[in-house]
Amino acid sequence: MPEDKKTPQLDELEKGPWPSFVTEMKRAAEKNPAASDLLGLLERSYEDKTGHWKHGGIVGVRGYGGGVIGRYTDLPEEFPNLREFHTMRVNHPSGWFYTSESLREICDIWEKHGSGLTNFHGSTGDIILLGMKTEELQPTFDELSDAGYDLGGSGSDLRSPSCCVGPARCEYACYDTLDMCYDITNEFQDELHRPMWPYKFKIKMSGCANDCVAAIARADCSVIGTWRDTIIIDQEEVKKYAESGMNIQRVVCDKCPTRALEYDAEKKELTVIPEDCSRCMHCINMMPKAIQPGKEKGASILMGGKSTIVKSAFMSWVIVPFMKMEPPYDEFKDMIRRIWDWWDENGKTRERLGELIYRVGMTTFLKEVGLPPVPQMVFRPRANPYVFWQPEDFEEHK
Amino acid sequence: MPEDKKTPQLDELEKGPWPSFVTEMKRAAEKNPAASDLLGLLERSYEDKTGHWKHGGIVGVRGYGGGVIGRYTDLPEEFPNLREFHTMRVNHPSGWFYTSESLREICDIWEKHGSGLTNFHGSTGDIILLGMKTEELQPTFDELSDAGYDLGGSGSDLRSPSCCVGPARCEYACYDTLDMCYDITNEFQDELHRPMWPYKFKIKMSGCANDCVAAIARADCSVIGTWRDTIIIDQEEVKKYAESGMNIQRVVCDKCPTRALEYDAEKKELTVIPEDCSRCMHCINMMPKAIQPGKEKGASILMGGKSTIVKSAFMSWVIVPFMKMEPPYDEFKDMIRRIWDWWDENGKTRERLGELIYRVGMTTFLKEVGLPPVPQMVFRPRANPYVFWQPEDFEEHK
Amino acid sequence: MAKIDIGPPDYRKNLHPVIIKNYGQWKFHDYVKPGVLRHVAHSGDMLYSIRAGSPRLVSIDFIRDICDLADEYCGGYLRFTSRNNIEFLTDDETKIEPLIEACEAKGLPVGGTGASLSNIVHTQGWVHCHTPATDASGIVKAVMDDLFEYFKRDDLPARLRVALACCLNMCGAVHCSDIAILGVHRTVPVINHDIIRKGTEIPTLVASCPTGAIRPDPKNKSVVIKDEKCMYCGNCYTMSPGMQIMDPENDGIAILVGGKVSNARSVPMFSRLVIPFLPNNPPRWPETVEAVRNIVETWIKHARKGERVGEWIERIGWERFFTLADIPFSDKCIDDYIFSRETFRTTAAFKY
Amino acid sequence: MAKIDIGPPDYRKNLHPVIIKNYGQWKFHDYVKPGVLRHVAHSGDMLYSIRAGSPRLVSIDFIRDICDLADEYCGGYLRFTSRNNIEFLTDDETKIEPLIEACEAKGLPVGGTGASLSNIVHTQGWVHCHTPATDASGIVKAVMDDLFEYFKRDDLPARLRVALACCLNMCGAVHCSDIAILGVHRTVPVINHDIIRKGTEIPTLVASCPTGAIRPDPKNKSVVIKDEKCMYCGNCYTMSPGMQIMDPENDGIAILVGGKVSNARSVPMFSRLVIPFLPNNPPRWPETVEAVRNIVETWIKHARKGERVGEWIERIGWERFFTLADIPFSDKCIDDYIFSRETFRTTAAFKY
Ligand code: SRM
Ligand code: SRM
Ligand code: SRM
Ligand code: SRM
Ligand code: SF4
Ligand code: SF4
Ligand code: SF4
Ligand code: SF4
Ligand code: SF4
Ligand code: SF4
Ligand code: SF4
Ligand code: SF4
Repeated sequence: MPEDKKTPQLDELEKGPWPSFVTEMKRAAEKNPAASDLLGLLERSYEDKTGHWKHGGIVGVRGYGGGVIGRYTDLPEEFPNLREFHTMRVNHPSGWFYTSESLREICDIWEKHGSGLTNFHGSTGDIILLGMKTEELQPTFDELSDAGYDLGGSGSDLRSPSCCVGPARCEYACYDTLDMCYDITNEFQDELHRPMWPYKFKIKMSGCANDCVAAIARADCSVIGTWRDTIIIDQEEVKKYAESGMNIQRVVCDKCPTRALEYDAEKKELTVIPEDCSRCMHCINMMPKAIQPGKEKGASILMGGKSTIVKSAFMSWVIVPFMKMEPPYDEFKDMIRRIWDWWDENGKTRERLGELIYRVGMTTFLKEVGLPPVPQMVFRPRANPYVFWQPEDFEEHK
Repeated sequence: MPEDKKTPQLDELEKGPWPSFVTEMKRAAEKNPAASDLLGLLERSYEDKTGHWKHGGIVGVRGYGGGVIGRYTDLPEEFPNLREFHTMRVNHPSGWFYTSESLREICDIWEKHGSGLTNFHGSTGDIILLGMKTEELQPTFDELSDAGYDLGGSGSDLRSPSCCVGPARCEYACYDTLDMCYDITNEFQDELHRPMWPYKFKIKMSGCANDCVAAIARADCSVIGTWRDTIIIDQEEVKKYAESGMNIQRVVCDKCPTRALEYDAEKKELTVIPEDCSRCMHCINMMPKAIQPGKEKGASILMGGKSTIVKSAFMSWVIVPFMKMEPPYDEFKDMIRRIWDWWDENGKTRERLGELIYRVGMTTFLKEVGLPPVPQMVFRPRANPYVFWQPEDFEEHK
Repeated sequence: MAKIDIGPPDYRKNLHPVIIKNYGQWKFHDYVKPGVLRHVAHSGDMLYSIRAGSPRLVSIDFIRDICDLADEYCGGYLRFTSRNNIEFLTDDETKIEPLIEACEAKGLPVGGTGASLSNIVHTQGWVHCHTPATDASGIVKAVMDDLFEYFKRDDLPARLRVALACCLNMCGAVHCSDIAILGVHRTVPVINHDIIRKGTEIPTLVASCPTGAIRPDPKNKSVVIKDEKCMYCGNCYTMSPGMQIMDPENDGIAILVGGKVSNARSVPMFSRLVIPFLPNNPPRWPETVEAVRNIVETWIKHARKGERVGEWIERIGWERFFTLADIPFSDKCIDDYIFSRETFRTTAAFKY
Repeated sequence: MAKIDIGPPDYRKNLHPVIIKNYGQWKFHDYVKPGVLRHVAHSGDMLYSIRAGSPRLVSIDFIRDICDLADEYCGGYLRFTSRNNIEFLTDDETKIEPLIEACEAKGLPVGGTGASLSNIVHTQGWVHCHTPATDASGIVKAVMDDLFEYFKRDDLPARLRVALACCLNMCGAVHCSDIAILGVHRTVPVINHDIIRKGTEIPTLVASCPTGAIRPDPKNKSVVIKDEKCMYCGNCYTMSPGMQIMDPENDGIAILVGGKVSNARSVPMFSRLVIPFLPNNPPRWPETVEAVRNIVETWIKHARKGERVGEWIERIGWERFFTLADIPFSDKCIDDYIFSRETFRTTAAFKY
């Protein structure tokens, strides 16, 4: 950006208590001409009320089909340093845990090759290296690879799986989200790096039903920790909560969605009706010292989540109510491979898994991928009688 | 039916405490050969596990396009008296009120011309005269007409409107269902008798939200009595209920869907939060002596109800939250005419109103029939951002 | 020539004098006993309604019988309800017991009021329709015989509304019933090309198929069906007799539960498919009778006072319903039609 | 040549020693103060997490700054959250206050835990994407500045999750947020036939339109749009640069509310459209800031303790929400897409 160019609108956004991305852009602009041009281009967008980026082209690094988002400005004359301004998606470590050392390594590489601007993190979970020339792609990758980093996904492939902080810090984790995320990401490197499917596919892992990575909304496959038996109540701790002034009836029991909890205010005792509890996490959230998940832990697998394009936003729905979730995660891997194969065979271009299942019907899906139908898959049965009968159904009845 | 023909399966159905239709068929069979054949044909169906009626043909009476269901057996050789066995739909009086005299008149006519079998009533509400020859149609109609009866609907026309017992007997009625039913049926004689629309259209009127004619499920237009102000609570009567041992908190307040009721057990006083009440009728049902509908009475108009063919069963949904419902019902008549015109113009063959609105969108419907959008029309707003903008929307914003 | 378009008879001429006097002036009602309602007017007048069951498919002799009863005990005033029961109307309390006796003597059970099982709304079946997958009156008789006590009692958890329709056209409007008995076809229509060539509008026929299973076959001047797309709704048969849908071997009954129409407490709800198929077993359809009884008894055992079948199930969850009622869950219960998505369980919170 | 497919770095190498020691052995957590979590292990060990807000779009200098902080107070250990906050991790209680001071000194606000407003999940906007209807970072900055106090307080009725996406692709996954700020186009794409002829697969383009508004135009080797069927989703533009969807005049923002993803108490819910359009007014988008604040304040005023925005609205009813929040109801809020039917109010019970 020419030295004298002013950014009065953006300057406005340096004011106020929330940390400013404009300040960050200016810091980068000091060292990097592309970042400097970006400031100017964004100011222009604020004037024009429109974006100034062209539809991306296909750029990448050797051996990979994705991981880079190509980007070119539509004002290359004015902002020559943005002629090429691609983004690289770098796969993050499970749970977004870093040491300062590891972060500095990335910064150093990025200082050398790119704009110096980043997103920590992208919405799918990757480290986003924002803005570089085509010629810098391969060298950047090479150095990242040497430093132990690899690319995330883009295009019609698996996207970087992500997971909640899980057992690293959270007492609620019902399986090792970090390990599973690491394990399956390594297992599915080919799927992650070489687009081959009808469309993108996302996997997110939450250690419990609080779903701190929003898996149910944001992933085609949502792995949500749970247990098969009953919550464990520590009556001593219940008493302490009661004595500390908590209105257990109102705060805990009355908000239990299944009314599975009974509180004896006199005895200060809390009991659960095991078959009524839907494992929603509410009571545990309210009294983490007194209530714990059951002992037989694992996860529910839900599928189909995605945002609004094309057939509306879908949330994932129950596909397997309970699965043990332990290394080497073979049951999960087998299942997801079966499902991918089926999707790959039946899906139209740019049809997400959820949309395909909706289009052909859950029953067909279950049959073809070999999963048993259970009532947990639906809130309620069908309200129409439009049943498809199969030849084998008639044999049964004979 | 040949004298010696046995009906062992049907005979089984003469046993047991519930009154038997077989007994009724036999009573008719004694006097009428077609009824006798019907016994035999039905026994045959019980043996074969299938119906023995052919697809109906078009038969009718002069001046009418509907009101008769043509019917012919597929076993005319064996059951010659069922060669023609048509049904006539006779429009019932509002609320299905009769005197023995009026009923006897129908019986006498029917004894002369038909099988002597009837349904009191058909599922839409008509008196069903079940089974007659083609040649008897006109004479039957003529005599019915002389006796003050007219035909109901069939085919793509208005069907006989029906209504609950309403003010004739029920303290809950928020408008005069019987009068309205009578009035609009007379108003829309042409629509009722001469099919001219894409498909059938049903109107049902319930005096309150208990909906004793199942209008919301069974009618394209469901008129459901309600009030605009607040329920009226008689505290003296509340006390009496309390003293009689009713657990008002549990039975009434805890089941109020909006938790709009507060009960003071000490004072035995019940109060309502007016803006929270959704006028569901529950508390009134529980304490008819103590609670009454408000004073500003009328009806909610809901539309779109129908059973499962083609696009699934629909329940009617709110189109007009509140309309005064008084003779001559002009507002209602104007509106329904506008809606019929729109449906007639836009509906495909055999497309019910609800299906058409679903297909083209509520917004389009509202705009084209001139009804204002209000949040009462929906449980909740759209979850997708797929809004259609209109030229006039842009002018507004300028 | 007879007059046309005279409209229905004027209901006002059929109203009991005490109704005319107190029209719109009723204060409250209560239950004298099962089958007997008392409505009290602001004037202090009272009206008694004695409700009796009817098979609906009745002879004129039956109608004359009830006219006799109405004449003898009610000054000739009576009505039918929206569920095809008969209601005798009188303002004379002393007539109640004699009338009940006379009804029962004629085989007319008195009951069906309040929290009871009322009459089963139903349809034509093999008696008069061309498309039934099952009979109507016969099953109703069998089920009502079996559940008879619940017509006479009014201490169920809530009212119990059973309906039957003999095919997917659902003339019994079973789609919002506590328990729905529905005749279902299960095989692809058998095409009679001659009939189609004779009188069928092919575009309309093609358009009638909800799933687009029917394709025109111009060469043959007829149509073809894509078997795997057909879900046997029979709508094409309604359009053309050339699409025979009835199949004695494979037709039968599906059971749906949990519907309601009143707005009291909870919003109206659709009935939902829990048993996809039971065979046609005339004359008494024992499998169907047993299935209905099982659901009713499970409900009575587990529901709280005031809970309709659907309200009870929504409280405990459908997954629990299948367990409690000991009904095996079938993939057929999972929706795969237009609005299926809304039925999928998009939460990790559920019961086992 | 560099190795490929090595996978992400091993997270275990980045874990704080106290985490390694107590991995999977945490007993409970509590809140030291807004922005500071304490996790207590069965061993008795403790881990403190100090959460600081980040603009997400940051320079490497920023990353180095926080590395310095981590080095000084936390032995170099830190992480990012699923909502792009920074968490400094230490087992040394005495470091908390100095760290907070150092953060604030650098302009990093500490907060966002418990019943607070956390960071706004967002997207690229005009900074890097080709299809935005609005900017991302700028609006986030404006809204967070305005609602700043709620990031620092944790006494809201419940947690408050705001998200922004700059177009209908919804990379910010706003569809299940308490409050969603969504960039929306409102005019039909402008077709550039040359571009389409050059590089677009026409059948794929035609298929991409959710409403079937695009028809092939074989003569022209391009496509035509049926204007009245287009609802401006921009999906065709994603498929082809020849379908320009950006329109500086008419692009802007829609507000959706009431979504959530956790399964606690209530099932996950979609956000729903309550304000169909607000103009793009950089640099501070005052209309949007005001609309969000209004919704937040109405919620704080009326919700019960523990109620997320959607739970509160579902309890009072959406019709009441429009009244309480003083938002005019627009026909644009009424669904007319595939699953619209489920949103229609099929009951006579509603509030005014
Ligand atoms: C006579 C009849 C109206 C008519 O014009 O024919 C009628 C009459 C009354 N209904 Fe009804 N209802 C009648 C069909 C219905 C229907 C329609 C149906 O069943 O197909 C419904 C909707 C059922 C549903 O939700 O599926 C219906 C739902 C109610 C309700 C709400 C029930 C509930 O869900 O809680 C009440 C309120 C109550 O029970 O206190 C009610 C109340 C009443 C009251 C108490 C009203 C009154 O004060 O007079 C009447 C006595 C009812 C009784 O049987 O105890 N009526 N009532 C109908 C009798 C049918 C029958 O023979 O059994
Ligand atoms: C007689 C009656 C059943 C009964 O036993 O009571 C009846 C009988 C028939 N109905 Fe019906 N419907 C009857 C009430 C209903 C109802 C209930 C209601 O009106 O409350 C419904 C469900 C509500 C609705 O309208 O959606 C109903 C939904 C249908 C349908 C499906 C319509 C749809 O849009 O889903 C058809 C098919 C058609 O119209 O082509 C149908 C068609 C038929 C036909 C005409 C068969 C046909 O496909 O041509 C039946 C003639 C039977 C016969 O030979 O006697 N009937 N039909 C009812 C009319 C009696 C009367 O006038 O009082
Ligand atoms: C750090 C983080 C996980 C991570 O791997 O990064 C996390 C961490 C915790 N979450 Fe979470 N949640 C995190 C994102 C989420 C999300 C996802 C999101 O916001 O996009 C959700 C779902 C939100 C939703 O429903 O829309 C989420 C829903 C919960 C809930 C259930 C909230 C509710 O609806 O009641 C709890 C339980 C609670 O609050 O007691 C919870 C509880 C917790 C606990 C208390 C768990 C524990 O014992 O450690 C953690 C401290 C939270 C706090 O902020 O007070 N966490 N949590 C995420 C912090 C994001 C941030 O910077 O603000
Ligand atoms: C960078 C990122 C936004 C961000 O600022 O963080 C992003 C940016 C883009 N997304 Fe996204 N998406 C990003 C996360 C998401 C998410 C959120 C998630 O993964 O949790 C979603 C919603 C969830 C989902 O997958 O449904 C998302 C749904 C889409 C869609 C719509 C997909 C759909 O099926 O509805 C598109 C359109 C497409 O794929 O053609 C899209 C397309 C795009 C493209 C590639 C634009 C395009 O049409 O080609 C954007 C490139 C912007 C640029 O130039 O930098 N992006 N995108 C996120 C990826 C960073 C990362 O790898 O960590
Ligand atoms: S999803 Fe559960 S296990 Fe994971 S961080 Fe959140 S609360 Fe903990
Ligand atoms: S986990 Fe949820 S459903 Fe189970 S007892 Fe606790 S609050 Fe109730
Ligand atoms: S709908 Fe209401 S007014 Fe009509 S009979 Fe039933 S309870 Fe009475
Ligand atoms: S009518 Fe219904 S919503 Fe209103 S106060 Fe009574 S029970 Fe509550
Ligand atoms: S439900 Fe079907 S078979 Fe029964 S009467 Fe109606 S159209 Fe005929
Ligand atoms: S029975 Fe129904 S689904 Fe099958 S071909 Fe006929 S109309 Fe189509
Ligand atoms: S939401 Fe749309 S405009 Fe924003 S980054 Fe994603 S694809 Fe680009
Ligand atoms: S913007 Fe969306 S609706 Fe409009 S033509 Fe393009 S794809 Fe179709």
